[in-house]
Amino acid sequence: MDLIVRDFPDLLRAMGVTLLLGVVSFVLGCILGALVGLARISRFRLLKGLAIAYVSVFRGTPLLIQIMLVYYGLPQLGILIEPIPSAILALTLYAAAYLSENFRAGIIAVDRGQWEAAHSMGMPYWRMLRRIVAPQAIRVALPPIGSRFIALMKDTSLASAVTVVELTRAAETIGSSTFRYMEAFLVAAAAYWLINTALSLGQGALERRLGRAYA
Amino acid sequence: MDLIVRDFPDLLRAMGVTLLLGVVSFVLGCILGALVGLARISRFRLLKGLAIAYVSVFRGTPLLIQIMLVYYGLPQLGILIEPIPSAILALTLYAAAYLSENFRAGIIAVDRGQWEAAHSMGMPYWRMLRRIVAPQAIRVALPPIGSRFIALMKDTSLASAVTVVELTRAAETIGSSTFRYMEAFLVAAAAYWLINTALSLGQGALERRLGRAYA
Amino acid sequence: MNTTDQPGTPGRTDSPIHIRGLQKRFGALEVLKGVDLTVARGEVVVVMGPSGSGKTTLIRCMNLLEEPDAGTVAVCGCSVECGDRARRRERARQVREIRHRTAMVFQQFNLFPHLTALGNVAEGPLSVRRMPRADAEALARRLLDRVGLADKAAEYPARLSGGQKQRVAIARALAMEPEVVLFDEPTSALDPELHAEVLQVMRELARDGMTMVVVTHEVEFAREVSDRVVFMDGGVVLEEGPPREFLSRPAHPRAQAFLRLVAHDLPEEGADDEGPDKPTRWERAS
Amino acid sequence: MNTTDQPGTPGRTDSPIHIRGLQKRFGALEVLKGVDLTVARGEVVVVMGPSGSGKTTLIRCMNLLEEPDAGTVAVCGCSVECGDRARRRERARQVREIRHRTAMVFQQFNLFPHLTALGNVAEGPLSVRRMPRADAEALARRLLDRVGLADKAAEYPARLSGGQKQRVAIARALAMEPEVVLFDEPTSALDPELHAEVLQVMRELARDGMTMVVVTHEVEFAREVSDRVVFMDGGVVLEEGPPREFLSRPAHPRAQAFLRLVAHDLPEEGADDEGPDKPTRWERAS
Amino acid sequence: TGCSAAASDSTLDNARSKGTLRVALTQANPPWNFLDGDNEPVGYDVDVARELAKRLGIGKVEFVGSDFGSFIEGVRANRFDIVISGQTITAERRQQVDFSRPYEVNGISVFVGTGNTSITGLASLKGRRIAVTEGTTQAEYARTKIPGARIKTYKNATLALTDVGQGRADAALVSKFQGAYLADKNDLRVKATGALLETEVNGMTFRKGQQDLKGKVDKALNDMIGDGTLSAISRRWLGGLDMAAELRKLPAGQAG
Ligand SMILES: Nc1ncnc2c1ncn2[C@@H]1O[C@H](COP(=O)(O)OP(=O)(O)OP(=O)(O)O)[C@@H](O)[C@H]1O
Ligand SMILES: Nc1ncnc2c1ncn2[C@@H]1O[C@H](COP(=O)(O)OP(=O)(O)OP(=O)(O)O)[C@@H](O)[C@H]1O
Ligand SMILES: [Mg+2]
Ligand SMILES: [Mg+2]
Repeated sequence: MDLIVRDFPDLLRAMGVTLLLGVVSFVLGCILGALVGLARISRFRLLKGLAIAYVSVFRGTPLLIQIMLVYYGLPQLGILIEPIPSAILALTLYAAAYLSENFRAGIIAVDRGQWEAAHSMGMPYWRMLRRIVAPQAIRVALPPIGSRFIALMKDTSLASAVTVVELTRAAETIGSSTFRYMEAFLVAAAAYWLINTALSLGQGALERRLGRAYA
Repeated sequence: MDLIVRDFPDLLRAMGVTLLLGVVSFVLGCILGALVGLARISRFRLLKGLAIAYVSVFRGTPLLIQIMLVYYGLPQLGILIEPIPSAILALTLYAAAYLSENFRAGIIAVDRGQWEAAHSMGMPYWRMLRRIVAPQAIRVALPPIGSRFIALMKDTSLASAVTVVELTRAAETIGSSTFRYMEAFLVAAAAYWLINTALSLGQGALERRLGRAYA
Repeated sequence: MNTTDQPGTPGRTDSPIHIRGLQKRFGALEVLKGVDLTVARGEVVVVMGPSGSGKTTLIRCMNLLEEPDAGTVAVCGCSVECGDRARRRERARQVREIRHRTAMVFQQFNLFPHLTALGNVAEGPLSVRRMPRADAEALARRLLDRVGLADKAAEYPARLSGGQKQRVAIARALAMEPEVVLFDEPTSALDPELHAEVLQVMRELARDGMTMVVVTHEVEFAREVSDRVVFMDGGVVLEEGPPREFLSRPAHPRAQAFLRLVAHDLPEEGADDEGPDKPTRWERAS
Repeated sequence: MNTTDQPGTPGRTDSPIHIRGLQKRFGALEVLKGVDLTVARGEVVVVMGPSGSGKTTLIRCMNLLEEPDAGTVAVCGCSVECGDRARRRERARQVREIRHRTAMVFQQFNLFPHLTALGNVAEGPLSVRRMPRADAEALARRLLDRVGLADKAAEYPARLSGGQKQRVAIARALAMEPEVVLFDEPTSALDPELHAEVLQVMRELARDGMTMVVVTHEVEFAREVSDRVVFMDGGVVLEEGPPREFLSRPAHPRAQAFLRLVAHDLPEEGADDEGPDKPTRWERAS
Repeated sequence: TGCSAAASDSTLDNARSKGTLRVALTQANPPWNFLDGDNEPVGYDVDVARELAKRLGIGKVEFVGSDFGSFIEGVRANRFDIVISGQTITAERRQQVDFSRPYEVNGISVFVGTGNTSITGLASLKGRRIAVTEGTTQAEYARTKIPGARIKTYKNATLALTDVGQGRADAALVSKFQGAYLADKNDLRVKATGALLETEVNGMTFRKGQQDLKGKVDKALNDMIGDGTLSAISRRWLGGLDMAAELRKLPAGQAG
């Protein structure tokens, strides 16, 4: 384990990168996912069709390909993106496809009477979404969104394919320079596990908090 | 697109590998997952605890690390596994952790009266599981299991990290030798999308078939 | 609030609700087949009729929760010509105006479950009328007091009884300071012992001069509080008149049959008959 | 089937069911407080009693779906000393033996929804008795014919009425060729108009000499078909006797009160009273 | 700052004004370039890079860890200024990027497990499992020159040689120096066999059209060859080899 002590600062830095990737893509993915989810239930055929296609494509193809497409493929079109932004872009697009379905399910679960009560007050559409529909939808959508956050945290490991030195890449580098892959990967795995267990606990607490009004 | 024509045989072979990885790990993952799911609802504390720990660890850490741990880490313990078996092993362990939760939910959803009716006949435990509980549990578990199969099909792309030449690795190779990443990855993505769309359709048909008795 | 200074439709005078030739269909089903109805300022109109006769649809057309197919709906000075798809912008503005000037109380309350009683009542002032929070909450407290629920301000709807919920819903409606309040069977989702507290609040509201359209089968309420009873059947207004006259001597045979059912059951267990199975009974009787 | 040639418990003779000092608790709740009951071969015993008196628990102890805490349960020649945790192996063998020789019919039918009527009836012979498929299906067809459902062999439970479901469940029980059939309120989940068809099948079974223990409140059935009525209350057998005597002149006041409720309602709308709200009524009455 | 819209289009000017030269390398190809015990990049390429920066008048070198799969796109995308990681000069790559004059020559050896006697050279590689580093010229070489090769690609040579040592690949195509260094240092059970497959001439790469940079780099390299600096560096890392001498032996066409 002296290996770990020596490489601790590197691992810590890499863990920072992992958290950065996960948190930033999750936040952006939630925003994009909410928009796609709304488009998915929109009355406008075109918007709805686009949302369906988006979800089908981004959920139907591997994240690894999406990441590499962004990093290696886009420069062919003259779009050059740094490794970390590339990874964040791909992770965001991928997560948003899943999150949009969670948001959609949450919104659909809100009773029609809630929309009608808000409408009958003359509340504008966006304000109604924000103040009436969203708080109720989020409660239903929270468990699957939490699972997605955890999945996303693990998905950040694929950023290693485009030279981002996050936890997995760091473990790989340490492993291949010391020939102690086992220890290096186990330490990285433990770090992910801790992050995800903490997220699970946080999610549970949040669910209880949001459920308070309904007790 | 001449690129595609030239490399078509390679891509086809790679697609075969992808399908092989996905199908074999899915089948093995279902078997292991069912066992873990049963352990999870067992009365034996130890068995139950082990199942919970298994699920937590394999769901809480990235598949990429698990694959690399098997391929690069296990030789340190004298366990040397070829790339494709390594990938299948890791994919199976990973998928089983998720599938066990689906099976468990399916089993729990079977009415207690069904167990009692079978018990009252004096049906042995395993025969009851197979003939009475499983057919009903599977119906409930099918939608999430189908989603997991699709996720697994995409997860096979990570086998590229341990030198398996499946679709993603093939696309990367073609891309890096021709500098036409865009086309190569798009073709691979399309192949995954087709596989997954076919799986989705098959799942829908199967769900309808299993639902027949309940119509 | 009383800024009805827009160029009025001819012959409309000052009536806050003025409906002419209203038609509405759902697919093949013609639900409203040309309804005319005018409600004067301060008037309380009770709408009765068998299930499926279109009562709910009619009052939902008044604040355009349903989009009518044809006819004119003029509410609080805003006149909407229906079935005319052009001028979306203008139409949307008018619909918003109408909804600001009316308020609706629903059978299922439709309180916002994530907000406290106070939050529910303050929501309209805050997010539609854009009042400062302090003012909105002061208003909400006054209104909760008015419906007798000052002490429940901090409760979430899940912890209120049905009657308390409906009273909060009425307070929420009043918080919009509407010219008209529309009620759709406000007591029929309630256990019988809770009807009285809601009807009492409505009675006080009527006494204060509020213009009200109330779909209900509460015969006592209609008799004592309303100025006029409108009887609907099959998508038209079949008969209307002062409550005492209509309730004791309805002219139309179908109204007679309907009243026999509703009024007869009232003394012993009428409450039960406001439940969801009443319509079936009527259907059987007709 | 009648191989009761095991070394019998002293004093047990040939009675297929012989229970002594049966006790069962769920946590703090003592449900059975020492029940003795012997059922002779070919006898039909009806068990009655208010809700919560332990009837269901009693018959579930007979085939060890519930594990009793103390007492002796000797069923079809297998004797189980309860409360004795040792010798798991031996115990498991005995429990299996008892379950092979008895069959149970449940209030909620508990048909296997993924199997046709034929599949349901054939399941026991196939997977417990390990009959060849052809024989199992021939047997199943004969039994479906016996309960009047020969034409429904290929239907799934979802497409059968409640009465048909329960008749399939009885056929399924008979397919195990049991020495005893245990019924737990076999008609009380059914609409009243469907009771008769199930009771008719049970009547024929009794006539054919089957040993039966039936938890039911069907007073007519008890009077006409049963050999003995057992009245339970508070976890003990309070009274038992021939049906005609017990049903017309119960000795114990609680049995009198219970019968007033059950039997009284029978002529007019007794059916309704077999519904789930009956127990509550009894509780109120007692 | 996703897209790299620098103030000037001149890589050299930008590097000089920032005082930093961004150098990409694998950091996993000893002895050319790798991480030492303190996780600092070291090796032949690293020393050359530092010397080069000094001669270009740039105070600091920022080493960027990347891999062969990413070098070309990375330098085109201006993710770094220059790749100094033993890239072989090929016509295909020349279409994408510009090369400096050669600064190292390398020989590709076939490495096999220590117990392996059946593989003796190119001819006996037919149909075998060949380990290569992804994106290198050896990968392309194996694909085109070895019939029926089952190519296995790795992120770096260490991983490739390890697998050969463990028997999960039959042979690896790796730089002679690198293979020898790794085998020795890590007790990998591999050995070089047969003749050198080919001699590779390696250069540094940078974005196309950077004439000022190319001129300054080439001049600096020529100076380093002339004044013995390069020889000193190579002796230190490559077991006493004089790289300047090797470079002088190149035929005129390849000398750049
Ligand atoms: N959104 C809708 N889509 C289709 N049909 C509808 C819709 N809303 C109402 N209907 C139908 O229109 C008819 C009139 O409905 P409405 O709710 O106005 O009746 P009502 O008089 O309020 O009856 P009740 O006393 O049962 O509330 C009914 O047959 C109803 O099924
Ligand atoms: N598995 C269990 N866990 C805890 N309590 C139980 C359980 N099963 C039964 N009980 C309790 O034991 C008591 C007796 O139950 P039982 O079902 O035997 O009554 P019963 O006479 O069949 O009543 P009913 O006429 O309502 O079916 C009841 O209070 C019941 O709530
Ligand atoms: Mg209505
Ligand atoms: Mg019971």
